[in-house]
Amino acid sequence: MAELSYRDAVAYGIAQEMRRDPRLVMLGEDIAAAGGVFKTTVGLLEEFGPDRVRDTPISEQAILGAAMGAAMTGVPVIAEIMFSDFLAVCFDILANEMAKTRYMTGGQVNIPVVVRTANGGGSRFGAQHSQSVENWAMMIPGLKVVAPSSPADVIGLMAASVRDPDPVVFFEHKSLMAGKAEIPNGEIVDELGKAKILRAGTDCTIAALAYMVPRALQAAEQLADQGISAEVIDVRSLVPLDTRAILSSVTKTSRFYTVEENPRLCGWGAEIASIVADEAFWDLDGPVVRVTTPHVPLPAAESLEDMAIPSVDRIVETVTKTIG
Amino acid sequence: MAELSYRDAVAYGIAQEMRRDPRLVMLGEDIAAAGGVFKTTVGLLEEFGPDRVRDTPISEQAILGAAMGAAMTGVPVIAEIMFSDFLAVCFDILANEMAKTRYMTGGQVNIPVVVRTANGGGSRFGAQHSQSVENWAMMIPGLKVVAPSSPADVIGLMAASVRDPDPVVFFEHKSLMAGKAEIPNGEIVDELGKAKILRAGTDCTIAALAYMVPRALQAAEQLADQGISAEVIDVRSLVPLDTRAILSSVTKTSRFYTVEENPRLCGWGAEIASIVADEAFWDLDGPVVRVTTPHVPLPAAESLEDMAIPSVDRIVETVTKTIG
Amino acid sequence: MTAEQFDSRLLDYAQREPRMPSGEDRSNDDLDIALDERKEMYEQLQVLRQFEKRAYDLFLQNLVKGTSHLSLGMEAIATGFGQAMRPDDYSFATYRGHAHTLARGADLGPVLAELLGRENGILKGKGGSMHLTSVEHGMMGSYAIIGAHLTIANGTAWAAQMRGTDQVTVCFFGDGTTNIGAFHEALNFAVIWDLPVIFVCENNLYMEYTPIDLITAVDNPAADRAPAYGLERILIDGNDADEVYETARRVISRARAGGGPSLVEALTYREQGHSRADPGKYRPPQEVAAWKEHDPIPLYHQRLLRLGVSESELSQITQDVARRVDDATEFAKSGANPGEEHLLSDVWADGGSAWRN
Amino acid sequence: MTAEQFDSRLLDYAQREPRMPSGEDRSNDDLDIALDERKEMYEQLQVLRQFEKRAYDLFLQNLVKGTSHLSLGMEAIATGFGQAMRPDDYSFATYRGHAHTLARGADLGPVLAELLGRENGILKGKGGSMHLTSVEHGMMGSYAIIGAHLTIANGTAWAAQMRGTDQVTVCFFGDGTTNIGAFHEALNFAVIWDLPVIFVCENNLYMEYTPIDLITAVDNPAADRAPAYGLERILIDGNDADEVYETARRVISRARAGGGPSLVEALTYREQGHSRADPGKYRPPQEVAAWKEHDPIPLYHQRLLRLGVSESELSQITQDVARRVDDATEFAKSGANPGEEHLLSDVWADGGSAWRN
Ligand SMILES: Cc1ncc(C[n+]2csc(CCOP(=O)(O)OP(=O)(O)O)c2C)c(N)n1
Ligand SMILES: Cc1ncc(C[n+]2csc(CCOP(=O)(O)OP(=O)(O)O)c2C)c(N)n1
Ligand SMILES: [Mg+2]
Ligand SMILES: [Mg+2]
Repeated sequence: MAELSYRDAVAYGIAQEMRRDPRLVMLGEDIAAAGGVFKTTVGLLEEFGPDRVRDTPISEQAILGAAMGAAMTGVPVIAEIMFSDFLAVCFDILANEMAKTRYMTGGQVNIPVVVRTANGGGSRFGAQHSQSVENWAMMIPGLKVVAPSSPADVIGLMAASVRDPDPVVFFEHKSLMAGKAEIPNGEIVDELGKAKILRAGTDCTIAALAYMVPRALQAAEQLADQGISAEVIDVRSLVPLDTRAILSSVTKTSRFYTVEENPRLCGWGAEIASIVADEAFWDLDGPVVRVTTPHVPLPAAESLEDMAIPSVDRIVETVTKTIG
Repeated sequence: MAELSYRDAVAYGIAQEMRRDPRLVMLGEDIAAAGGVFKTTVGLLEEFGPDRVRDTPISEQAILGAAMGAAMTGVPVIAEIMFSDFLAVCFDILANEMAKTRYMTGGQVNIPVVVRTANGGGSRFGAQHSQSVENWAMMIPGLKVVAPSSPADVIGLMAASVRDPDPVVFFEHKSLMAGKAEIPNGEIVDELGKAKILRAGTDCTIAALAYMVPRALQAAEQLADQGISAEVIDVRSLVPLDTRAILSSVTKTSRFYTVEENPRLCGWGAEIASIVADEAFWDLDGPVVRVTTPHVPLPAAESLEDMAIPSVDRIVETVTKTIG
Repeated sequence: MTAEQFDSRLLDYAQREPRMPSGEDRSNDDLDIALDERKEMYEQLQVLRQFEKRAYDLFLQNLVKGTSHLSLGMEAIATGFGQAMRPDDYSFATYRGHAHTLARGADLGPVLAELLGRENGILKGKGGSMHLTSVEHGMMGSYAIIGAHLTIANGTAWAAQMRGTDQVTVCFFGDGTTNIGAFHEALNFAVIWDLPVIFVCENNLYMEYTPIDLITAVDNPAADRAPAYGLERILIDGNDADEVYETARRVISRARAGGGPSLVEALTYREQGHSRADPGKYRPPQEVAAWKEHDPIPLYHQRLLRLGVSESELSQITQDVARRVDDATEFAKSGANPGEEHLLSDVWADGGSAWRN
Repeated sequence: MTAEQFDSRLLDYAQREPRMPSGEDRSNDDLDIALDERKEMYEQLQVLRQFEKRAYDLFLQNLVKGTSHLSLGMEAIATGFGQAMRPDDYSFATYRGHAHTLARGADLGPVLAELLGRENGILKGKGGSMHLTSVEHGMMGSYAIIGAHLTIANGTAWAAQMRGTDQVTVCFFGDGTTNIGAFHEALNFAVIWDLPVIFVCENNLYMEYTPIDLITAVDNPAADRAPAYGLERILIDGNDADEVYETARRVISRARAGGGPSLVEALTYREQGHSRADPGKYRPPQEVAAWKEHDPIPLYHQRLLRLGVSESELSQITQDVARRVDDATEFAKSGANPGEEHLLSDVWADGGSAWRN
C-alpha cells in the first residue's frame, strides 16, 4: 500500500500499462517534456522515451486523428485533450469518426484509443476551461465513458480503458487532482461498466460522479445526522452503464437522486433518471430529483462558481425537502 | 392560404424576414447560386442579392465565427451548416463561443444568429449524414433550440428565431422536406418556447419532435382504434422548453412517453422524462417510457435504417404494452 | 473579394477559358513505365469506368438508395496511385471513394452490393457508398465529413513509422477540402513528425456546385500551399495515368525511404454532377467539352496504341472487364437486405452494442 | 522529424543561439512618428507594464484566483496597434488579453477588479482574466480556446464592410495558434471576402512550454504561411513599439481603404511563464537574457532620450502611471464578491437564464 494523489495516479496508471504493453503510445500537448499542464504525465517521457510519449502542436483534430489511425492498425494510443472543453475543437473526430467507424465498416476495425481529458470546475477558470462534459461523450453511440473519483479508480479504470479495444473517453477531474488515498500493491486493474456503492443506505439512493462523489458522501453523513439513510453510488462508468447496481439500489431505497456537475439539460443524470423512472417506477416512493449546476455557462468568480456547482448543502437540502 | 412544402417554407420564412429587416444576411455552403443542397434557399440570391446571401468555402468554423462576429455588432445573421452532423466540425464556435460569450462578458453583447441545419434520418445517408442531434445543442447553456415539424411552423419559428436576440439552432428535418401543407396568408410569426398539442387525449401523453411528430400522430390514431386515447405534443422548441404544456398534459393523462429519433443516451427525451419524473411524479400512473433510436450509429441500408428509427408500430406497441 | 465581385466572377466564370492541365499528353509516352504495367493500368481504368457506369445505371433503376458520388472522369488518379502502392500500404478516401477502393483490389461484387445496401455488401450494408472500406486491401476507409480523414491518415503512417515497417499511407481528397481546418492541422502534423504519408488533392475544379477558385485564396488550393508546410510544390495532370503513376512512384518511394510526406495536386474533372442529386448545370459547356476531350480513358487508349498495343488487345481487356462488372451486378442483386441482427452488431469490438447491463 | 530527432532538437534548443528580431533598434528612430505620439506610446507601455506587475503582486497575495496570463515583455505590440487604431475599430485577443484591453482605453480599475473576481469587474466577475471584453472601447473579447476568435474577428470585419463604415478589426493571437484548423479557415475566408481585418501573430517563441519551431513545419509560423493565402509576408520586431506602430498604420490604412486583410508576425518574448502556474524553466537562460536586453520599455526609453525627451519627463509619466495603478488597485479591492443574482443573469438578451416556463 502506498499513498498517491489522484494527479500522480494518472501517470502511475499509464506507466503500469506502458510497461505491460510495449506498443502503447501517447500523444498530446505538453505531455512529454513538461509532464502535462496538470502534471499528470510527469516521468513518462523519462521512462518510456520520446517515441512513446510525444508532444504535439495545438492541433486537437490532428491529435485525435493520429490516435485513431494508429489504433486502426493495432497500435493502442492514449491521447490527451488538455481541457475537456477543447473536445469541441475535435468533436468531429471524436463523435463522427472514432465512435462510428467500427460500425460503418461492418466491424472491420477496432479503435483502441483512450482520450484522456481534464474535466470539471472548481478552479475559477471560467466558462471555457471548467465544463463538465461527460454527456458530450455519453450521448455518442460508439464511445465508452468513464470518470473516476479516487486515485485507485484512476489507475484501475485507466488499465481497463487502455485494455479495451474500443474508444474510451476518460475524464480526469481537475478539482480532485490534489486528493490523496491509499492504493493497493501490485497491478491494479478495474472493469468498465461497474458502479460502486460507496455508502450503503436504506432511505434514498444518490448517484454521483467524479467531483460530486465526495460531496454526495459528505451530504450522506449530514443526512444521517438527520435520520436519513442515504446510499451513495459512484457511477464511475457512464458507458457501459451499471444499470443493475442503480436499479437494485432504488428497489431497496425507493428514492432516487442524481448529483451532477454538468449544466442541467441532457446531463448524464437525465439519462439515468429516465431509466429509473421507467424501469424502477413501481419501486419509487417519490419523485426522481436531480441536483445539477444551473443551466448557465460556468462563471469565473470564486463566489459565483461556488454557488453554481452543487454543494453539500444543496444536496442535503434537496433530499430533506423532498423526502420529507 | 397557399400550399407550401416544408422545403419551400424555409426559403419563404427567410424571405419574409429578409424583407422585414434589411440588415439580415445569410451565409453557407452552396446556399446562394445553387439554392442549397436541399433546395431550401432557392430564390433568395435572386431576390436579395449577393451581398445578403453568400456562398462560402467548406469552412464551418469560419462560417459560424463570421456569423457570431457580425451579430455581436448588431447584424442579424442566418448561417447554414449543411448537415447537422457537421456541427461537430464547428462545435467549439457553437458551444463554447456563441453560446457563452454573452454570459462571459457580463451581458455586453447580443448574438442574434440563427444556425440552420438539415437534421435527421430516413434518407439512407448513413452514420455521418443522418444524425438527429438536437441534444447536442440542447445541452449547451446559451443556445436556444427549435425543430419544426410542419411548413407553417418552419415559417413561424424561423421568424421567431431570426427576431430573437440570442443564438438559435434551427433544425430542418430532411425527411419532412417534401411534405406539403396549407399556410396562412400574411406575415407568419410564431413564438419560441411553445409546444403544440396536436391531438387531445386522456390516457397518455406522447411528446414528439420533428419527423417523429407525424409518426406519433399516426400511432395515436391506431391507439385510438384500440381504445387508448393518446395526447400528442409537438415539443417544437427544446430551449426554451414549454414544461407547462407537458406537465399539465401529464397531469391529465397520467402517462408519459417520448418519441425520439436520437440514439438513446442523453436525448432530449431523457431531459423531459426526468422533469416529468420529478415534477409530475404524483400524477403518474405508470412508468415514463422513451421510444428512441437504439444507441448505435445510424446504418445506411434501407432495411436497417427503417428498423433503427422509431416506427409507428414501435410506438403503438410500446404504449399498448406498458399501458396495459 | 466583395459579394458583388464574387457574383460577377461567377458570371465571368461561365465565359472564361476552361482551366486545363498544362503539358502535352504525348510527352508522357516516354516515361519509363513497362508496357505490362501500362496494360494493367488500362484495365484498371476500364474497371473503374465500367463499374461506375453500372452503378449509375443501378441508381436510375432505383436500386441504389441514399446518395452516391461518382468519379467518372477522375479514374486516372486512383489508377496511377493504386499501381504505385504496395499491397500493405494504406489508403484513405472521401465519400467519392469507389475508385479508390477498387484500385486497391477490393472485389467488385461486395462493393456494388454495398451500394445496393445488401447484406453481402463489403460493409454488410451498414456504411453504404460513402464509407467503402476494405481493411484487408489496406483501404482504411471512405470518410464523408470533409477533412477528418487527412488526420486519420497520419495515424496509420505514424503506426508504420513506429513499427518500422516501411508502409506508406496515401490519402485522397478534393480541392474543396483544402479550406477546412483539418487539412491544415494534418499537413503541419505530418511534416513535423516526418510521416510516410502522401496527401493527394484531386482538384476537379469544384467544391460541390461552387468553382473552387472563387472561394480559395490561391489558384491551386493544394500546390500553392505546399510551401506553407515546407513541402515541394507538385501540380500534375490528374487525367494522365502515367503522369500520376510517375509522381506516385516518386513521392511514395521518398516516403518509404523516410523522406517524409508529400502533397500532390492533381488536376482533373468529374464528368457528372457532384452526387446523384446533381445534374451539374452550373458548369460552363465549353469547360465540360474541353475536359471531355481530355478524358483519361481515350487518352490512355491512344497512348497504348501509339506504344504499339493492338486495338484488339485493348478491346479484349474492355470486354473482360465488362463481364466482371456483369458478374458483380449479379452478385450484388442476389444479396438479401440486412436483417435486424446487423442493426445492433459491430458497435463494440465484442461484436455487440450493449451500453448497459 | 522522428521522435528522437524531436528530443535531440529539444536538447539542442537549450544550447542554441537565441532567436532575435533582425534589424537595429536605432534605425527605427527615424520613422516618421510625431514625438507626442511617441510619448503617448511610452505612457501606454508603462501602463501595461505596471498594471501587469501589479496583477502579479496580487496573485502572490492570492487575491487573483483562477489562472492568468501576463504579457510582460510583449507590451509593444498592443501599444503599437492600439496607437494606430481608431476608437471605433474592433479588436480581439486571447486569454493573454490584459494589454489589448487596456490599450483600447478600458479603465484600469474594472479590469483589475475582474481579475479579482469582483462585482465591479468589467465582466461583473463572470468572465475573469481570460475573457476581458470592453465593447464600448471596441474590444470585442478575449477568447480562451485557441483559434476561435480569428473566425469571429472576420465577423466584425464583415459587418463593417456591409455597413460601409470603414472600421478595421485587429485580431491578436500567439504563434501556437497558427497550427490549429481555425487559423487556416479564418485566413482563407478573410482573403476571399476581402475583409478589413488584420491578423497579428505575437510570436513569443513558445506554445505554452514547447518551442514553437519544434512543432511547426516552417520557421515563421505566420509569415511563412502568408503566401498560402495570397498575402504579403510581414515579419517585424514586436518589441519595438515604433516598428509595430508603423506596420499597424500601414496595414490598417490598407484595410480601411478596402485593400483587404493582412497577416503580421511580430517577434517577441514573454518575460515570465505561460500562466501563473508556470515558472518557465524550460527556457534556456541565454535566451531569457538576450530578450531581457531587448525589453520593449528600456528600448523605447532609450529612443525617447535619443530623440531629446528628458529623463525627468519620462519619469513623470512613469509616476503618473504608478498612481493610476494604485488607484485601480484600491478600486478593485473595494469591490464586493458578486452575489447570487449574477449567477443566473446575462445568459439571454432578456437578462435572465430561464430555459423553461
Ligand atoms: C465538414 C463538411 N462540410 C460540408 C460537407 C458537404 N460536402 C460534401 S462533399 C462537398 C464538396 C467537397 O468538395 P471537394 O473537396 O472538392 O471534393 P469533390 O466532391 O469535388 O470530390 C461538400 C461541401 C461535408 N461533407 N463535410
Ligand atoms: C484548442 C486549445 N488547445 C489547447 C489550449 C491550451 N493552451 C492555452 S494557451 C496555449 C498555448 C498557446 O500558445 P500561443 O498561441 O503561442 O500563445 P501564447 O500563450 O504564447 O500567447 C495552449 C496550448 C487551448 N486553450 N485551446
Ligand atoms: Mg472538388
Ligand atoms: Mg506563444
